[in-house]
Amino acid sequence: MVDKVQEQVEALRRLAHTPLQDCIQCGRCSAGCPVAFKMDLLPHRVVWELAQGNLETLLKATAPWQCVSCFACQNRCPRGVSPAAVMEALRLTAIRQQGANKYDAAQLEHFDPELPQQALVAVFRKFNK
Amino acid sequence: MLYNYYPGCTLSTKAKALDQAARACAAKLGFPLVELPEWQCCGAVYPLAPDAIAERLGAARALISARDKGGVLVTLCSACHHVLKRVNDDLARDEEIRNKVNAYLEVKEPYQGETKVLHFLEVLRDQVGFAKLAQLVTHPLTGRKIGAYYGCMLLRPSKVLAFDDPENPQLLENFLQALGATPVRYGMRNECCTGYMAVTNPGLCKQMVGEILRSARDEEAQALITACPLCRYNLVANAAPEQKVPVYYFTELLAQALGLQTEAAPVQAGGEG
Amino acid sequence: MLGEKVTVADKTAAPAPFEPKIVAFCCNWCSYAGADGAGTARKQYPANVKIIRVPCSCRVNPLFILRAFQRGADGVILCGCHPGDCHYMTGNYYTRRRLTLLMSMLNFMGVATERLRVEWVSASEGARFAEIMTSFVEQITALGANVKLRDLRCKK
Amino acid sequence: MQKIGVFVCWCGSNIATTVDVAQVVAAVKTIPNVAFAADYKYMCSEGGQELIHKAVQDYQLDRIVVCSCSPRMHEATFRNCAEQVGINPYLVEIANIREQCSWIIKDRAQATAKAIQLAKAAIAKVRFNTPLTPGESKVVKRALVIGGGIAGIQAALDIAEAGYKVDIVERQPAIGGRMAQLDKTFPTLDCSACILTPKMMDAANHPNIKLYTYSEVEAVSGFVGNFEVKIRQKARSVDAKRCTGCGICTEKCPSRKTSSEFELGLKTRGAIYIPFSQALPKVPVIDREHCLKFQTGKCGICSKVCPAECIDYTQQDEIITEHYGAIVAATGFDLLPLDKFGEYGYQDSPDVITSLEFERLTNATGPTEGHLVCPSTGKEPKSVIIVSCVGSRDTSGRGKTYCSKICCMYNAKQAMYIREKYPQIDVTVFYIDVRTPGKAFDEFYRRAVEEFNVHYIKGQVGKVLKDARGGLTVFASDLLSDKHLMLHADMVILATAVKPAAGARKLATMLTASMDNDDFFTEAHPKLRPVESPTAGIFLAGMCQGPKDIPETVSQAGAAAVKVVGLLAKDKLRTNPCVAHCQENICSGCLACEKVCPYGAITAETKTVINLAGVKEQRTVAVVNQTLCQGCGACTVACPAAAMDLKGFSNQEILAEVDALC
Amino acid sequence: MQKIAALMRQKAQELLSSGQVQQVAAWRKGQLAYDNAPAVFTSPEACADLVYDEFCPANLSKYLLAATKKKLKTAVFLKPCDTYGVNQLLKDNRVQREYVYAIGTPCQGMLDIKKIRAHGLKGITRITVSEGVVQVETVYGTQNLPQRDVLLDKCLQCKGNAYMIADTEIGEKLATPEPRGDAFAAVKRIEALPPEERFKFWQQELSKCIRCNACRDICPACSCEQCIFDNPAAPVAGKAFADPVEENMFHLIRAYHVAGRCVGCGECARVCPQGVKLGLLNLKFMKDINTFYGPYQAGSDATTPAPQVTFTQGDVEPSAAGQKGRS
Repeated sequence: MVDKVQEQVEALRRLAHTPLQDCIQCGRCSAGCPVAFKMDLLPHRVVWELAQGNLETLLKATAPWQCVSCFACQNRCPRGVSPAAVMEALRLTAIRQQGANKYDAAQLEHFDPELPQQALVAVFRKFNK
Repeated sequence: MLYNYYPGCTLSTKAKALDQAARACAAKLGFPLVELPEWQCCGAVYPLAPDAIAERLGAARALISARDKGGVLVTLCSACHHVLKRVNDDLARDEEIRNKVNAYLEVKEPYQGETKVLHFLEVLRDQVGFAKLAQLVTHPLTGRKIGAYYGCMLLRPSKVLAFDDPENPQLLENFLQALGATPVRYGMRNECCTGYMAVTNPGLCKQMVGEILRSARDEEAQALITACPLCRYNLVANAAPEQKVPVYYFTELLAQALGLQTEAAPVQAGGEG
Repeated sequence: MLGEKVTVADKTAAPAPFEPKIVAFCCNWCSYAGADGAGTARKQYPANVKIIRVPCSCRVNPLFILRAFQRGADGVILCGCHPGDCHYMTGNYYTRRRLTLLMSMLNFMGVATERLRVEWVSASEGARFAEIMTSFVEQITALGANVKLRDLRCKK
Repeated sequence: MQKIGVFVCWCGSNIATTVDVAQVVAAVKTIPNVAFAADYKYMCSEGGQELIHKAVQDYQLDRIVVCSCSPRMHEATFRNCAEQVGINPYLVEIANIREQCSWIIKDRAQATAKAIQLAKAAIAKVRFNTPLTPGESKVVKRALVIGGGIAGIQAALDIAEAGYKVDIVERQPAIGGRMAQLDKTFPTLDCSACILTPKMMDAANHPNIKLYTYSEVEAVSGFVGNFEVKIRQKARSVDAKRCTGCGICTEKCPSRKTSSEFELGLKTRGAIYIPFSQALPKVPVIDREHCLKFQTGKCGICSKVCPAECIDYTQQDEIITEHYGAIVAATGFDLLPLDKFGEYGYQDSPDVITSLEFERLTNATGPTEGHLVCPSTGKEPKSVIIVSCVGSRDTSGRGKTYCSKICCMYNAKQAMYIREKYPQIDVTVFYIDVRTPGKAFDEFYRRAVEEFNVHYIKGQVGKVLKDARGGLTVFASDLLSDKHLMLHADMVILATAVKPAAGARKLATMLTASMDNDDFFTEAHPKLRPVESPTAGIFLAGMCQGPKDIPETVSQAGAAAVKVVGLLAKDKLRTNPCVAHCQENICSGCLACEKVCPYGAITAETKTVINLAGVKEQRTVAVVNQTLCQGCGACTVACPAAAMDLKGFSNQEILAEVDALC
Repeated sequence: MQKIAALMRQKAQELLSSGQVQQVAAWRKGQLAYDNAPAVFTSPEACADLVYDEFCPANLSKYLLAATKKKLKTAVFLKPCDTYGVNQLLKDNRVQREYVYAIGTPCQGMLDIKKIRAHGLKGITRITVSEGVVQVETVYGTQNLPQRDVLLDKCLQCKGNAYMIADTEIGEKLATPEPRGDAFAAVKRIEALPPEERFKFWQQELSKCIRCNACRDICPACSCEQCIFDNPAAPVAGKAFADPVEENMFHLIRAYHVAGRCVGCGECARVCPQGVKLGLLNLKFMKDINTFYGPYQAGSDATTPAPQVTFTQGDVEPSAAGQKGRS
């Protein structure tokens, strides 16, 4: 069981592909994040929890679905860490499971016809497998 | 030099204004855009995970096609530009991704990131030059106080995009100045509009757009320009009624200043300020 | 040395992996101190690298380098202070010219110039020293044993 | 026949864990001429040195190889050890089996094999070593201090008090440096000027100290004991000898738009100006770039109003050449430019300031006469946010990788100062860590929290925006309560990273002193020789060596001064005997050597030499001045005939090493 | 040419009889029509044997070494290309100017007897040149050859008819042969080869060497009191050690050693009995020096410092040179 957790943590770290151990927990990522006020687990915490291997906390978090991949966190990080990449790893881990899509295409018809295509493509990339 | 052009999905449909003005201006400015004969959607978002190979192929095909046609690829949409530049960087730097992509596409001559991906604005700045552009302006936008909205994807991550200083960008302000307008600097110009949250979390989107417009209006911007169809959509569709300002694509104002189009039709009804 | 014999390989034994011989000429003021720094920081780099301390990179006669190659070195690396930072003000500028000409000539004679490297490494660049040595050993290992330079002789 | 003794050190476990020292001993014993070999736990210890002494006596050894740590560490130790037992110190070679072997290799077999090879190379070299005797060179009894901040002033005062002449070269028109810009100092909160000004006075009036202000070092040549330095004294356009410092000229100057360097742009000054009120020397200087007289030819008011008639528009830069036995670099620091940190709004709002600017805003002689007001409105702020680590501890390439060291303390100082003088102002400090090692330092910081109610929030600021009400919106994080914050502030103070002063790199090049990648001067040994540069005769004081506060700077300056005094107290220096020498009978006199010598140590002399045919003949040969030669060896390679060789690193010695390693 | 030879004899006799010089370095008639040899004349009478024609290729500048040692004021006849050698020797301090009386001697290109013989000519009795035609008289008859076909290789790279140093000049300057295109064409041809071929080429060339040392003895840049190859303490192992280094790397070291001092006289290649193309190594260094550090011609004066004893802060990096050389 423990091994299974460890394995998943390792897989997450591989997907995130960012130097977690370089983080000094300054909190600049969370400070500058445009959607941080909506997040249950702030970007600095997401990095911390993955570095610690706290899988349960990470998988429970809804923050990855608030993250918009604007890369403000990554760009302002003084240590070259990308919290955005950890968020992506968490999203992918979730949606790569069968039937775990986060966005129901049926909802689409309710949306503004003016919505640019790129928004729809992006949503399907970010929320669905 | 051959300016291969990658319009991307949105510019072919919802953001035709951005596209058409750009083509007309480019021709006038001496760098006619030649659309790649075949291209696919770039995927709109950059695939961050290193194992996401399939998601990189659309961009890779465009890059390889451009490599075979002189090696320059011009983009307009912030999202396309972001994805193409970053995938190109992956192919130049990450051996594993490069090998996988080349193997999958069965490229004759392995692609190693040789194509130079340029944003239309980079061409304006580095090849035409804003000083020259200013000389070519026939209908200057004198007296118009316009704020530039960069958003996120043009600027970040700055090490890969190398577009402008991500925290203190000046390219669009210099561009506006060249057109004769008065650029308005405001703090939120490089913050994200929340992009595709327009679909999944419009509430969040409205809140953020509110912040951006407040910041712009505080500095007395009478209109905004952007390079991204999604930014423009959000700034218009998700703006509170009392905050609305006209939002143009930068190419529309460029066309206007060059006398190619008498007036840019803002998505937003009503005159400026 | 005199009377050195060529040992005939024991054919029954498995062939030993190629272990290149690398000579590094290091300036006392920069790269030698950098190597000390690498050691102090416990930065690992291959044992193949053997350092000869010189007071300045400009003390290294190109003929030392040729001699090393002839004696069987598979790679030679010369490290000096960054141009402009020479402890003796100008030494590395002369080194740069001397080695440029040597490098070009070796290339002209069809000898792999990858076997000879010149790097500027400061005393504070311990980690970089280790990185450079590691990459040089990797490069030379990939090139294999140095046959050409040893055999660039009048008699074929 | 030579008898070589080989001594293999364990260095406790440092070497012995990875290198099989017994195997090294066994291997070297089989080498011809090795008459003795042994290992010992700590070769540098008294016991180890006794072992060497005894072996030398018992086995009549005449050469010594020590396999131990880097020669940069203990070569001198073992040379002394050899000398005590009658072996010329230059018949000692060190094989570096610690830094180059046991510390970089994990595999025991590999490490041992390499250690043996390094020992063999050292043995091969020592065979060719020759006894060398150091020469002597004279010591010029005068020191130069470069930089007139607190570090330079203190070093100069200490040297002068010991009875030696010392010159200070200061780039600015007055001495005082950064400390003169500060308002209060931690951890005592005493006034910076009150403690600095007396020292400035002492320096300016000391009979042994000469000030060259508005001056820069232009060129340095020579070496320890006798440096020749060219100093450019820039034209002040004012006759300093006659000027009384009345200041009438500075008041009447019609050009007033130049921003004051001393006031960090928070105030303007005239084209003729005295940088600050307590400036020493109190002599104005004309900034020719902004002076109407120089730019347009019209004006000349300062000349008309000067009661002492000392304005001189024709003054020229002057080059002074002086000799010094020792040089102290005390060039201080600048702040990291904030142009890459746009998110903090420094470029957009005048109310976002650096900590140094804050010092001027609270200083009684500053632009606001000490009233803390927002530069944009001139009104007192209601809330102030201090951001630590701006550009420090940043490995992303945007800032500096190091901790700037002083910020945590001055943040507390500034916060406390505000709360003490303006209790109605709310002060919040955002921090990553609060680092307060130092006497009474943590207590000081805690006072800020406990007595003065400064809010310390573990977290950082991500963005500062100007808002419509003329204030600032600050986006931040509170890591301990896991919250994203949006705060309002009237003033934001950025604790900006320090960096070595501009021009330090250029100076280091002139001094041939080494620098690290951040352009801080490197010390000869980080622990044991912290105030000396690896270049003999160059000493370091203050921020130019690394971030440090005033007490540390003053101690380092004092330490550097003692080192200088120790050097100047000697009449002669033992010179490095590892110098070039010319074998005159094969010198062809082409003088390629002379052309590459950076010290002018080689001259052509017409001499009678016995040529190779055994015939006496008169011809031109190169002759090396053994005192001037510093032993780089450039000449040895330039010499086509190998007539020029370097003692201690001779062709034969190096080739023996090459052969042993290949 | 005969007129010039007569003027030379006259000048030599004058100089010797007036005591202005103590010896004259020139050429003496050999046994055959084409084997003139360098000679030193010490009396006006002996000068009767002084000759000059198209078979006087030897650069006499190196004779000045001995003249300086002996402190004998020496007149030396120098063809335009030989004057570079004298300057180099002066720069290297190997020759004292006070012992030199340099006489500029016109030249229209020296002939290569091997090339003449290659036309199948035997029993040669007399060779004269006029208007670009070489008339070869043999016991079997007379044959005319175009001069350009039988010039020495080094004359095809002629540097022109200007004297870099001359105390006086003999007669009128002659038109020297037009240089054959790019001086570095041969170097460029080798550079263009793949590395393996370059290596093979040099292995073949250098295998011919018999280590007779003629190349170093003739060279005006090789003037050391003692050659490093003869010095056991030098960074190359001396002969005493019988080390392979010396033998294997001789040519590389020789060329490296004269780089920046080689005047490009081509004498080394001319005197090589094995026909090793060793001039190419010297030319390669000259080309590199020109490319990396700007145009430089050793021997054009006696003062400009050699490229190896100067530098600029922006010099090319060695790594770049390894690449550039490839082009």
